[in-house]
Amino acid sequence: MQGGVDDLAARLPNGALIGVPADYSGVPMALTLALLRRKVRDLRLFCLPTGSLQVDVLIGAGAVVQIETSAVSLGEFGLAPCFSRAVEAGTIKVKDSTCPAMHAQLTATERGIPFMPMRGLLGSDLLAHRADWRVVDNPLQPGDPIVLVPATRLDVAIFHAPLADQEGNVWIGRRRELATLAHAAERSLVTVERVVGGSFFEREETAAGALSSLYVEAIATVPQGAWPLGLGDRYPVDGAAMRAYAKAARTAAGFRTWLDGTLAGVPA
Amino acid sequence: MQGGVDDLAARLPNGALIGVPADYSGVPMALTLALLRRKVRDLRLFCLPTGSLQVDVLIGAGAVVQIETSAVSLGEFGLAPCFSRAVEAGTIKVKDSTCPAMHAQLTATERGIPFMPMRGLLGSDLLAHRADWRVVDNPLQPGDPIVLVPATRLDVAIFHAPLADQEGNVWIGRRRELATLAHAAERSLVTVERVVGGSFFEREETAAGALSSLYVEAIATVPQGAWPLGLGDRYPVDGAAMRAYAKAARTAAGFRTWLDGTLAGVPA
Amino acid sequence: MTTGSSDAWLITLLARLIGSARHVAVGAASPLPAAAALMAKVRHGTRVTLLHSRRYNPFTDGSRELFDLAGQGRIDVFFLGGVQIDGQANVNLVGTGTYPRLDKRFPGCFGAAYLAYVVPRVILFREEHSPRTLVERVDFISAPGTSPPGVFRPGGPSHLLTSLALFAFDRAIGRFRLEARQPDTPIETIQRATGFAFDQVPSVPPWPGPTTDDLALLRGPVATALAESYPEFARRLAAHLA
Amino acid sequence: MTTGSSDAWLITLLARLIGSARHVAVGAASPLPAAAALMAKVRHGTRVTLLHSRRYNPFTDGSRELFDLAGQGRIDVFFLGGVQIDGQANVNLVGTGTYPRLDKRFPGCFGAAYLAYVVPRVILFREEHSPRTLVERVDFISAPGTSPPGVFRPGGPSHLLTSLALFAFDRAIGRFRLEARQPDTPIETIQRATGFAFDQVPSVPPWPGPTTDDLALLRGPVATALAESYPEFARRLAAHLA
Repeated sequence: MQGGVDDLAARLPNGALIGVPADYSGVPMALTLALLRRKVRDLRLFCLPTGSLQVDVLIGAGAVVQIETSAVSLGEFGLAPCFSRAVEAGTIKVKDSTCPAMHAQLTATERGIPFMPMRGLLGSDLLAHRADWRVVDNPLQPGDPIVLVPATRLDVAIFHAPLADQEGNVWIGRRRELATLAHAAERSLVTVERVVGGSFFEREETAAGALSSLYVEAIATVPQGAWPLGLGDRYPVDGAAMRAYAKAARTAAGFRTWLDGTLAGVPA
Repeated sequence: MQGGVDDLAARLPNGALIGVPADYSGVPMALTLALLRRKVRDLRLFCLPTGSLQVDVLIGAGAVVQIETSAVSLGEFGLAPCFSRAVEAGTIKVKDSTCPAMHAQLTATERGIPFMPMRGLLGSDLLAHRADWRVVDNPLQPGDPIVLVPATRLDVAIFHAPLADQEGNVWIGRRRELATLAHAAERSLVTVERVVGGSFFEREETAAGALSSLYVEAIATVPQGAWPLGLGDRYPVDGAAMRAYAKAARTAAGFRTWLDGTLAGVPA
Repeated sequence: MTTGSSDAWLITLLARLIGSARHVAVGAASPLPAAAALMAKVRHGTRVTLLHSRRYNPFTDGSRELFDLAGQGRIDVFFLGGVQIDGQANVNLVGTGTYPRLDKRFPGCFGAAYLAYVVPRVILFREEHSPRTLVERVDFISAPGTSPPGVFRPGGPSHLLTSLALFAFDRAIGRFRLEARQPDTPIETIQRATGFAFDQVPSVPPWPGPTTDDLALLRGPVATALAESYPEFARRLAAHLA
Repeated sequence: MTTGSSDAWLITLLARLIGSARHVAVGAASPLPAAAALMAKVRHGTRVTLLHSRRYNPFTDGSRELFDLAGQGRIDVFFLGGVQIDGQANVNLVGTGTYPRLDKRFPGCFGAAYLAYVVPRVILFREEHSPRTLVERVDFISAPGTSPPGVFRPGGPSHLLTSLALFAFDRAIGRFRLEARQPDTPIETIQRATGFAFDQVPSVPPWPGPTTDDLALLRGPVATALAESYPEFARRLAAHLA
């Protein structure tokens, strides 16, 4: 169940609907680069709930045909240039959403139900452009219109976490949205900073932040696996690297140069 | 915000709809006895998802007018005698349910939605006797009947946990159903084994098992506060005390003797 | 050492029903199903979740995670008992008499009204085999044995094991079929003790007993693993088989 | 030391809008609202949740807990920006041009299409005050300013603050009312810079500046608390006010 990051990348098929975390959750950047090394294509991305550098790079590399998200940005480093460019050129399909709808669609899958009701949304242009969302009259209190969003079952969830244990359990701490991601996915591929001995379930304190191995198909150890993004209290975002990316990716050619350099610099 | 268990009991009004945890979650037995000392009455109980000794004692004392639950039992110590007796005599109203519906009704409140869809239930006599559950045709896929259960907002949640910190955050570990209980309640009254210094939010490891003070109205420190029930890995159930209860409560008179003795033995 | 409906025999039969399932979950106060699940774990690597265990409990989203997991299709086998079970595999966990004013109230449905629909193979297990427990028609349907077409129901009852008989449940026709009998029990005894009509295979065979290998597993790794949740039972089992 | 639309002035104005709310939540990349919220915390004991902070973030159910909390009615004030804001308080966070083939794509709606409905007081804050940002009609409605009767909407926009003007939003009529102006900015300038029509109070007053007490709070406890999430900004603020 443990292998290298390229073994993990090999398990993710072209065309998959993949769930990816927000920039504060543990973004598997090393795995993302491994996917690009193996020239992954036709991905459909589902962001929980927003997309980060990872999404921008995958889109810039031409590996994405569709994205469902409440936003894509580089956070304090500005707009996501490849994402904006692709939308403006019409080369990817965007299913625009809002954060709680991204959560709710995975919750529905997590709970084994076909839809979740959701407040808000009525009268927004988001709703106007989503054929898969439905407005119904609240059956328990007629005269109360409410939106239903459908269950989304992911083919694969990918994320980066601080620790795994020897049983293959993953420590996610209070980043519980990663549990939702894993619960709603057929399979989960996870990178971690390191593997520790024993089992998180041996102590209640560590069990509280664990995700059971039953949801995890494979794990690879990649120190600094979220770089240049940060990882919780482990390491901060690499501002210089992010600024360099934001600048380079302003043009398609600049992005390509960045990508080639970055892939060349990563040990295969 | 910190007081004695009787201060906590004074905050819980007669007639309240109160949420109570299952026997494995941290049952506030000391607080329950304090409620009986102050002669609480007309309670409506909502069990997440099952009722334990606590429920049986409250019913035996005549403090309960209604209970919504998926079950009430003493676990390995047998049936809940006061509960069974009250149902057979028709002196309390029971809204019979099933575990995931108990969770779903609080989830709906937690998420700010008026109902949750739920699989199962169709064709059961549970459904036949629940006027507040509704069968609808799945609006996203007609020809698929599905049950909707309503949001339940609790007046008060009460539970017992291992620790609180000095900011009033409560450590619940992996007993996340206690978070659902607190989220779905207007107010939460919590007893803990002890209070520790600092804040659980200072370290990611302890933050992962914390419930924020924003949900907690008041806390009382009560060592062995779940006794004679157990508390996680802290202490086991007191089998002798449970067997004594199960035997005494076989009759109404026996229960009354047990209760009088127990209340007299508890420092007021 | 062990008789045809002793714990060791019943555990072994339950373990055969589990087969090489990926994931078995077992509720509280179910030492025999728990032992059978642990036997499958040792033999086939089956994942075992014992609800009231800390060691064999992977849940970190609170007690709803079991139901979520089942809803996701990640639990293959679950066990249910019943105050009453009828010939259509309807299960009653609520009580006897006319609801809501029951003659005899039992704890309640627990998760049955959900799990019996979504878990592919629900094994009904009730040791007492009598007209009181196996009835023509249950007084209260906690979970129906079958559902009409159109109802989302990927799962349901697959077998019923008692101390006297093993039945398979045919969901298409909604009837039990007697598949094996406790070796000392003639079919006529089973018929008299059963409150519902059932089909049967030709010349119903006695059920097989535990093999030497089964007994070794039970005495060894199964009893050891079981001790966390059922210390008394595990001790008795190991002693009995020593 | 500080001018009428400097950070210190805007923070103080935002803090007045927050008043003594019980609980304020502030999204990412919002240093001024975060500072205003922390000012309310120091002054009134307001609970402050900064989404991208670890210290000022009470969430242990993952990032959905903010939305849950808002749905439970436990958040009183939230801040929203906007690529465009129009005279009906419709907010656009998605982009300009004709959706989906936009001329200029921005990040997206984030939580706005939900929070703008359920948080009682949503304060719109956009420093740039120009016909480009304050438009007659947004190109894309991420969240509408008002909803028809019958739509569940306990919340919505209450105010709009820019570097030039403070508007109150009247939900009943769906219009902004100019309540105060940056002291050096005449009303005519505000009218020219605003792409939508609006009402105004009689003789629109200049807005008040920070008091000595406000400035002491900003330099001291607010800058200190802000440093975890916005170290650069906190340093600049404290230095500027020193």
